[in-house]
Amino acid sequence: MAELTYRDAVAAGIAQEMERDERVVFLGEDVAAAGGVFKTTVGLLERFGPKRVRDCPISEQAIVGAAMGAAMTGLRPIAEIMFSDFLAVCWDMVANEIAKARYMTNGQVSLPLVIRTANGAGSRFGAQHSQSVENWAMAVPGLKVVAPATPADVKGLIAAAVRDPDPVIVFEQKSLYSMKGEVPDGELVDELGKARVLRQGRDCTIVALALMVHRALEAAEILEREHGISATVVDVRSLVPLDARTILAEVAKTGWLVTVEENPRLCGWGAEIASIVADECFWSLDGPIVRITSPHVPLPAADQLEDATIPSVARIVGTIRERVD
Amino acid sequence: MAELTYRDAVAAGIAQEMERDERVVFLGEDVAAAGGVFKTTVGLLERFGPKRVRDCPISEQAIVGAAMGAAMTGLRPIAEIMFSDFLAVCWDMVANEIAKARYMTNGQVSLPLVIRTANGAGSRFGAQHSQSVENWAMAVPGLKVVAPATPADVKGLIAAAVRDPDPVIVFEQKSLYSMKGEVPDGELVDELGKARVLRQGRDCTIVALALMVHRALEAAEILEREHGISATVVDVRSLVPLDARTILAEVAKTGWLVTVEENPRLCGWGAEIASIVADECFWSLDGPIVRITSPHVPLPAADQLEDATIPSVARIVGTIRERVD
Amino acid sequence: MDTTAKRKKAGAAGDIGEETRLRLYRLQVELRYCEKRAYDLFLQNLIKGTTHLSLGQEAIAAAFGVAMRADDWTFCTYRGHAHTLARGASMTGVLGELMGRQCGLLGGKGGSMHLTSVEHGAMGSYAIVGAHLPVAAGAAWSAQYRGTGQVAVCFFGDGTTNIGAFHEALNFAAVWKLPVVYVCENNLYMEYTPISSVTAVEYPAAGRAAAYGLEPIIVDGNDVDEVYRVAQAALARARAGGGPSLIEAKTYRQSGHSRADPAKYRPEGELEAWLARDPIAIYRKRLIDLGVAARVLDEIEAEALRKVDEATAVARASPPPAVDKIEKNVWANGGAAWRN
Amino acid sequence: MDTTAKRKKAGAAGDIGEETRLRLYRLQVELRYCEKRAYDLFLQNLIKGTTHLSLGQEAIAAAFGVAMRADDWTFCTYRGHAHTLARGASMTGVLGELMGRQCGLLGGKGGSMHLTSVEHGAMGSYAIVGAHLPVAAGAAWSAQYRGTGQVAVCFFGDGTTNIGAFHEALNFAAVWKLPVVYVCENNLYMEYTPISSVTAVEYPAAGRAAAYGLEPIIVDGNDVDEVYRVAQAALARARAGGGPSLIEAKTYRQSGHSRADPAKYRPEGELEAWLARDPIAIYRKRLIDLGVAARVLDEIEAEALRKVDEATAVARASPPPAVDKIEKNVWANGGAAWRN
Ligand SMILES: Cc1ncc(C[n+]2csc(CCOP(=O)(O)OP(=O)(O)O)c2C)c(N)n1
Ligand SMILES: Cc1ncc(C[n+]2csc(CCOP(=O)(O)OP(=O)(O)O)c2C)c(N)n1
Ligand SMILES: [Mg+2]
Ligand SMILES: [Mg+2]
Repeated sequence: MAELTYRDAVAAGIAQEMERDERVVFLGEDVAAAGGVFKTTVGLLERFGPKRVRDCPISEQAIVGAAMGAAMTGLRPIAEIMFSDFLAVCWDMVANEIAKARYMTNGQVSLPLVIRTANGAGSRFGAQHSQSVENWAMAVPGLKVVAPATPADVKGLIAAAVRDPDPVIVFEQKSLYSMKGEVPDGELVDELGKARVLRQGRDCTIVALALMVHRALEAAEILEREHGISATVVDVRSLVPLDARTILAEVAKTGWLVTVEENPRLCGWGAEIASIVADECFWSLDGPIVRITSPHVPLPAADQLEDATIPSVARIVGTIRERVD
Repeated sequence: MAELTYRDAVAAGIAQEMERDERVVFLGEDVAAAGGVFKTTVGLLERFGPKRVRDCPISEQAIVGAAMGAAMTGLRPIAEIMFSDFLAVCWDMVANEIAKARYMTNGQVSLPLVIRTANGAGSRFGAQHSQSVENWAMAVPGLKVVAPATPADVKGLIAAAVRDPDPVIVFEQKSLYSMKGEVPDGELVDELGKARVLRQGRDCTIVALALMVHRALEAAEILEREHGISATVVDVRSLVPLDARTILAEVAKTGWLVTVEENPRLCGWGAEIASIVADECFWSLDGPIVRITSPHVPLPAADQLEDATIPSVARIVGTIRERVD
Repeated sequence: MDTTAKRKKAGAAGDIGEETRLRLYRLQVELRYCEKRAYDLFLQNLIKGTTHLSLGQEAIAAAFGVAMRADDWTFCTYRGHAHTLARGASMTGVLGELMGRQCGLLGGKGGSMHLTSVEHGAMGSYAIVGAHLPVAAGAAWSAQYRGTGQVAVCFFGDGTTNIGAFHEALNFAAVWKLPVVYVCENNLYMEYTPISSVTAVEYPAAGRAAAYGLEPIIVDGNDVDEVYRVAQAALARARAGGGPSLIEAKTYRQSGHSRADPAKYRPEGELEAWLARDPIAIYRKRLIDLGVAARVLDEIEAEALRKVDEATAVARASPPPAVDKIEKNVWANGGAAWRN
Repeated sequence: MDTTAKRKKAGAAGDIGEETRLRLYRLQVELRYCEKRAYDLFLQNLIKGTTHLSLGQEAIAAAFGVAMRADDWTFCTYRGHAHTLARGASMTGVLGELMGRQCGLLGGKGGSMHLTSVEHGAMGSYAIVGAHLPVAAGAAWSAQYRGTGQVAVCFFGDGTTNIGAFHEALNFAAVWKLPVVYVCENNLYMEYTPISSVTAVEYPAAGRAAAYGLEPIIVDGNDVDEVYRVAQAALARARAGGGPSLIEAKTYRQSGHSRADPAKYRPEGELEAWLARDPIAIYRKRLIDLGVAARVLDEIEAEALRKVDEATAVARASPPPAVDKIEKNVWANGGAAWRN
């Protein structure tokens, strides 16, 4: 076991797969010579050379489109979209082309490609560089979507994404890049579609993603210690495929569901999970489903405002105390 | 009262507003000389002239971006995006610029603009020309979103959208363009944010949008006549602002919620409404919340496949018979 | 036979041999007949969706179809029946797809705007304007990376030159010196709007070539020999590592934009003038001038018609796709499950 | 005083009068000092977000700021402090926004990348590359439609010329003959990547002008007089109905891309060579050569520093925005309600 930052674990995951498979190529803006604006790809150029690690013009449609064309003709590209907000400038390539090609061609076309992108708030960058848009991707049939919360998960899920025969978007949470954690030595390959139960409680089930997983865990400790409320915490990890079974089982045990989402409220992944639980787990529910999200506003830039916008530990604790009996 | 097609009601709504206010201008592809590919804008060029009704190159980013720039400097543009699927090629302009400008500038910038677009299935056009993507827009803070189901509604809601000081996306349902309906004579201006209860029942509340409203109504008739199940039908009409109060009140009366969505399942507007109901109306629910949606797949082209993909009257009837007691 | 001398002349009249010329003729005729059949089937309500015909533009698809190597790749648009067939995709598969039948190239899933036949290098028809230009660049990158000598050829219309993806793809391909040939079929119109009314330069593609460090190349798109020569040169250049080309082929869409369009916006006389320059009529005359016997060409036409008739019959007899196909092939595992 | 003769010479040395020249000097100095202050505040951890400084590029913002009419509009990027100040926006408002204070131009909502002051015609700073080019075209359309004679000026970087929105906006503006001036500040780099390594032409903007039927215009972006002349011509042309211009101003970013960037990727000697061509140093020398007394310039500098100091003090004293502002100003009614 080595201790790595989330940032270094990203590079380690990419390197592991490039080492293993010559078809894996990597492209993006400022990723090669500069090692990425978040320093998540430092060393890849030196290690794998300029044929496999390529700097691109500011042309997100070309980057993602080229990844698509390369994937359908035998390569396994990893494309970086610097900030997840910029998925909007290539959304047609992602949502209309990549997501649909296999289906429309009745399976003739395979797209084993990965789009990695830095998601979420916390850097005081304002509304166009801080969004959590994993639900944009989740809403489009044909895309697989993961959002790892730890260094080990980001390495393992990147590797799983590269090996997957379908297009996968990996949402790396910006606010976690400098987080440290244990990462097993040697080859690490995770599995898409598996949630993880991080903590078992009796009174409610908190379902969270990425940064919110850590806040949920902290909140659960406080709830237990200070308020005698015992909470299960589930890290969703993979939105598509979704490990609905694990979530339903954990909610059934506690009778309460609380989702914690960094994204603005409307049509977030929490809504989808809430609707699944309200259908399939209805008779086990002891009370209303509670969603804790950012308010439905663009994200403000100033530190105090940004901090007060996305769900804090205090807000999670407060909401659960108030809403869950 | 005159009987108009939905298609003609669109033109009537635009014309009413252009007549009233010189600042209203209209732009899009093939909209002027040709009257639009769906013939929704026939006659506007002749009536208002080439200065106000403008054909554009195939440049959706420029079209929507120009609408934004014009709106912030005193005009009230209406931009047409031919098929709602093409919102993907200008998604940055819509989701990152237009939606956020007022907020980011702390209210300095006003964007009184309308984007009209043809949404949904039924034309056998395949996966890139048939999507229902109103939930893409609903997920973005700063956009108002309506989806009218009748000729009168489309005229009145377009007028309301033009007069609204905020950006509004009007999702016109392609499959309804040739539908006829009564439209009141004279000026017609509807209100954003109002759902409409079309039918009162005792056993369950069906919440639907656009084409699905008509199918829900038909299903409700059959359920009543043939199966003794009495359903309320609510036409959501406006996703943002959302008339949550009406929906909650109607669900509280029947104790069951069924949403009917043409969109693929994940993160649809039905999920959001389900999550609101599962929170605020939980104690009035008599059973699980049921969502009837298209399966989470890109839309197939062949007629039999397309018809079997989006929710049919039979599927609504069958699902409600099976799920609602 | 006394035609031998004439035949030699046919071969010698240019760099294109007679055998190739007859292939070019046959292919054009097949494309034409198949498009006409699609139109008839639509009138008979056997095609339910839309169709975008290439009537009048066949020379371009045909010339590239003949010039390309079997393992090269084609990327085309919703107006892609001809380009797909020109690579050898089955006519039954094409007509079947248009009719939404099980035998369709895409099993009815894609429809007329998404024809694809990967086994023939027809890597998809793309219905959102401009999207396939970056994708073609990506395929070319893959060929370059693997050193296979394959070339990606990407067809699109004049209207497509005004969308952002065009610009990004051209710059990207030029900077990476990718083996891709971009072919703009300038048929004077986007859907119903004349391209000249929405474009800042006279030649929508060639007028932009310099912006990507490329030579402007303009070719008469109704002269299949000319297109063939230009295609050969561009393909050779790409294969030799010389990077991308951008070709503007001037042509005309003899029908409306799509099945719903009567094309009333065309100025009087325009259609007639272009019909007089119909690529197939021109070529038939040229071949005869070069000494090819009329009955040889008649026979080719008859064979093409038979082929279309046969394909129509097979496609019509094919059942509609089973509805259980709806939840198939979203993922590589054949299914559509998004949860457990 | 014996400087009168020299002064006349200063005015006569070109088409630019001394008063204007002193305005150009003053503005550049103010922009420079304010940017330097932003850097200092960042080092003191008083600026929490990011900053993208225009150090070395001030001549361009200053020249346009002086050349524009008060009711013209500016559209700029995340690297927009200078462009916003050059229109007259308050320095307190700018520094306050960078520090996330209540007195900020955007009340802390937008941050350094979105500076806007509508009352000064500074219509926004846009942080997604390319997005504001179509928006500027739209403002120009509004001016054209209403016949106001206003012009939209849109600043962006060399890297921006490779994104789709650039292409769409330029074509659109050219076809509609819109009164918009597009100004590409070619500072040689996108973030960290040299523009030459990702662009198919030598001049990222000027090399594309012909693709939109426009004249290529290249100007020394470090010579404020030159930029001022080019700006005047382009503004006059736009106002007279002559349509858009695309100007490429060659310049250099003396600092890193953003606060986090030490700019180690620059080849040795490059920075030094450009520092020797610093626009403010050059201009000071020129003004002195033209007979302006050094103490006049010293005084301008001292005043600029006082202004920056005062603005800093006021901004530092301003409280952080109240958290109840989070749910304000999503909508025109001042609120954020998405439901009843
Ligand atoms: C992004 C986008 N915008 C608009 C359309 C609608 N549309 C389909 S074809 C077409 C015209 C395309 O013109 P051109 O590129 O000249 O090709 P042609 O149809 O003439 O072959 C338009 C506007 C689309 N499919 N995609
Ligand atoms: C669509 C998009 N892609 C990438 C970025 C990240 N990014 C911010 S600034 C920048 C470089 C821009 O270069 P240039 O246009 O030359 O402007 P400069 O920063 O040099 O002023 C990049 C890639 C972005 N903001 N938007
Ligand atoms: Mg065309
Ligand atoms: Mg630059």
